[in-house]
Amino acid sequence: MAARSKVVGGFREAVADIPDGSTIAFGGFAMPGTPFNLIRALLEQGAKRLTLVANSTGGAQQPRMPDIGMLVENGQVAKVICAFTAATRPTDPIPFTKYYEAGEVEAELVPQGTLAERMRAAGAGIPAFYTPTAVGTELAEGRETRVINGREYLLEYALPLDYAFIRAARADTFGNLRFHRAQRNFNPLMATAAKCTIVEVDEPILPAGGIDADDVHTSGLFVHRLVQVPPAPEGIWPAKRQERRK
Amino acid sequence: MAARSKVVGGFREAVADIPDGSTIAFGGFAMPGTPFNLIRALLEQGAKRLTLVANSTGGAQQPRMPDIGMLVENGQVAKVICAFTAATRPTDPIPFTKYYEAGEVEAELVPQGTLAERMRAAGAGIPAFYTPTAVGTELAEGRETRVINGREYLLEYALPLDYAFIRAARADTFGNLRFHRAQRNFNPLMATAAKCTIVEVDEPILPAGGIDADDVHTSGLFVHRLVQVPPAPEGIWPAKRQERRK
Amino acid sequence: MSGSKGLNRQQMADLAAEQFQNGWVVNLGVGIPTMCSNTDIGDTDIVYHSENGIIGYGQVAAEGTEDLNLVNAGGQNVTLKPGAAVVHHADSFGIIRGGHIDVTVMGAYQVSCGGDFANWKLKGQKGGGIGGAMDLAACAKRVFIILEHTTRDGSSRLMAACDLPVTARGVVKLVATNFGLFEPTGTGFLMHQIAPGLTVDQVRAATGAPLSVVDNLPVVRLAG
Amino acid sequence: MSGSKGLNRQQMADLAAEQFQNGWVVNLGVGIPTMCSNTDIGDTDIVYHSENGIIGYGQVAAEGTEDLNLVNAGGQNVTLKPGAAVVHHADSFGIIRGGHIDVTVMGAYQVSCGGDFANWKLKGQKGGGIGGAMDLAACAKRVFIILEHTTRDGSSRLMAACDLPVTARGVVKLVATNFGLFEPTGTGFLMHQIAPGLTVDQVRAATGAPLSVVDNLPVVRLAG
Repeated sequence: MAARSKVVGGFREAVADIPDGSTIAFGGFAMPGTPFNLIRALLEQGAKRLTLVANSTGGAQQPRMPDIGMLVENGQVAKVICAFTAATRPTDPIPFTKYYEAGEVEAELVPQGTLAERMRAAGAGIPAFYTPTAVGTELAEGRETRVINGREYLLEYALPLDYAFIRAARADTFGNLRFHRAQRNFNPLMATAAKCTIVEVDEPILPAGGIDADDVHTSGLFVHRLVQVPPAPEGIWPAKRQERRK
Repeated sequence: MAARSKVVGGFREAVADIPDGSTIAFGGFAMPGTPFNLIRALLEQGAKRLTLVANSTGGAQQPRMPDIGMLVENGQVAKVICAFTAATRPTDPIPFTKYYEAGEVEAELVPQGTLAERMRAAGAGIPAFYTPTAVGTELAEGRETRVINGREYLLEYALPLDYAFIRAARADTFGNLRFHRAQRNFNPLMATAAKCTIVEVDEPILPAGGIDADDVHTSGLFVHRLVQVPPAPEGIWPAKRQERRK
Repeated sequence: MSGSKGLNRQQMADLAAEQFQNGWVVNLGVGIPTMCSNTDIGDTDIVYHSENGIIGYGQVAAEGTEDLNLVNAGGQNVTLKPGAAVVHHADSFGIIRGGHIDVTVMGAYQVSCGGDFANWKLKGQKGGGIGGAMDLAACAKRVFIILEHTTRDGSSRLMAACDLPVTARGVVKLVATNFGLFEPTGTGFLMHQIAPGLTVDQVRAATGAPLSVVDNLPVVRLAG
Repeated sequence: MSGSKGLNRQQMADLAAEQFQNGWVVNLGVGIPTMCSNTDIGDTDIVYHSENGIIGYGQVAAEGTEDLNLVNAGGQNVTLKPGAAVVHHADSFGIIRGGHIDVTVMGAYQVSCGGDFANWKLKGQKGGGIGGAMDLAACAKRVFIILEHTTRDGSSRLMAACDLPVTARGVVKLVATNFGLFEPTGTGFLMHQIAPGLTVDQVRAATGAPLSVVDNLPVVRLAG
């Protein structure tokens, strides 16, 4: 295990071979765990007709950081699978909404827990499962449900990925990862569901075994490429959020 | 969160209120993570008509440690849900087999991964899921299957528990747990699936916060009672396995 | 916020938070519900859960001490209480779907006397913002809703039936508004507390479903 | 073990292990398969996975250095390689079901030329011992089987069809026996290597399905 290192030289190299039409998931919930640097590299790389998977499309926060809404604005995206096509508060519009409403991009709106579980299922070889979430709502209209022990459940399918872009605090060369606090969010799940997981890492990458076996959050089995984030301004780091003006 | 301590005085007290007819899961895979002390306490407590859930019924190893086969021998068990009613190697018989073959106890034989996933599902509010495991075998006869993307899958249901008995290396008073190495096995899953999780703990129990938030393996949300294992011979600890004589 | 009569935002949050019981695991939605964690509920022992996998967060971090990798569901930089733990999103929603959340407190556009509520999609909107609301609504042991009693144009948000797409059906246990505390009964709303300075008739006139009232109706006691 | 002709147990394990490719994630079943980790396969880089959640275990621990809380699927006290990680059982079987295991090597009672195999239940037995075998068999990218070519009474374990209850159907890619290395072809077995001192006719006579042979059939090279 020690022999292979998954460290690649930079973000450009890490995303160079991503073909048009790929399905790519982006970790992160608000700023923590968001692969800002990989998003920027993908904007430059230019792959098209992408399907993106993420909690939200971004752009609700100030300062605006690289987000997948920018990939939409850049004409690279066919479809987004996410839990928000519009903001929680109508007073805080997000940039994606107008592209979606204009029909320039497709979207599949999925409840956040179902989105997480569909990726967990893909990684864990579960092709479909039942959930109580969204039963009785517009999202369940015309879809298959089943009553189990007297309660109605909705059938949901696994969501497999070609690529996962995630961010971690620490890694070893085998690709074992640790996340700091809320960095974890979707990131471990996306790694299990993807054919190729690319990780931007906050700290200098350790030799294999630099993380104790009991302390690994994501096994290197699920990780394919590692890039260390350089200091700002070359690398992009979470910034302090500013409140929006009302 | 800091106010509540879940530490109870001893194993007898920890299992005193378990009623007849309960469904109880027992962590452990071989010796690591097996709640030997809680098993012994339940043997003394004497609850009857129990349904037990575990990977195996034990007794294949020398020296024989407290195992759930002893609960069967003690007349406390109606049914066992497990991955082995007989040993892997017919040359290494396990004590449970003869009670099962004599019809003194029921058993439901479940593939190990399905057993784990059924408990994970119960804890995670998934009432049922599909798996490729056991398709085309005797275990699938007469059961519901479904073809998804051209492959046949078996429908499996969640397995909720009344109690989980598990063992951990470290705990804080809120019930956050860490497992050492192969102690982990089924234990975190069983904790999520049970109404009441009882943990025997190797090390002195720490104040709340004694385990960093990023290092917790099982959240105290899932833990209800903690007992520290006393030193041997009063407490029971994993022993070095002896090879069976052939 | 429209200078309406009755309680202010923090007082509405207090009204909900005072119902929390010792040992509960509580999930707070974005907006006013977040303010429940500011309410003084004495030594009631609460575990705050956030859907991004934080179990046991505490106050918003003081200026200058923020960990930029530690946020609650609203994106605020929070602190951790002793005994906190972090899990990933599938485990976090396992906690939610598995019924381990004692109460979720959410904002909404509308709530019905049958316990339905709507908070993810405006009328005529394409798509919307669901986030974790449908999972929480369907699976928490209790759903509390906090909302303004009426819209800006004066129509009631407490209705016989929601006319916006619902988030979940039949799940709301309590509703805190600027006018008081209400329980959906299936056929109407039962008022448990009334805001100071309002009459039952005023509240009834502003409510879109039959309103009943508990005996000796208490007036909301304001903190401080 | 019955003084049979051909390879001994370690040599059978070697025959399977020599097929491992660089970077593979390998799961070894109880018994002879465990011995694959003793095979010298040069600098081929293998990650051994054990269904109790150990990713990257190494040699059996030396006498006196055992960690009693660290075992492989066979209950042996093993060591960890640098880069190892521990996960719980649901995640471990997520790795298996999710197709992240490149090969699982298992013992069996019988294997058919259609790639079925049987290893969990004896004839007429009530119940059996499944463990993780059905998950591994159904979901690993490849299944290799190691077994004695014949039973004690001389009947073949390589059959046209299994007559014991199967563990999975159509999944076996390679079979290592004391007589050589075989591939189920659907209609028979294709012999890739033959054990020293045996003739093709002897092997054919001991095989319960049509046997074909690769051109210039290699003789198994014994280590050391």
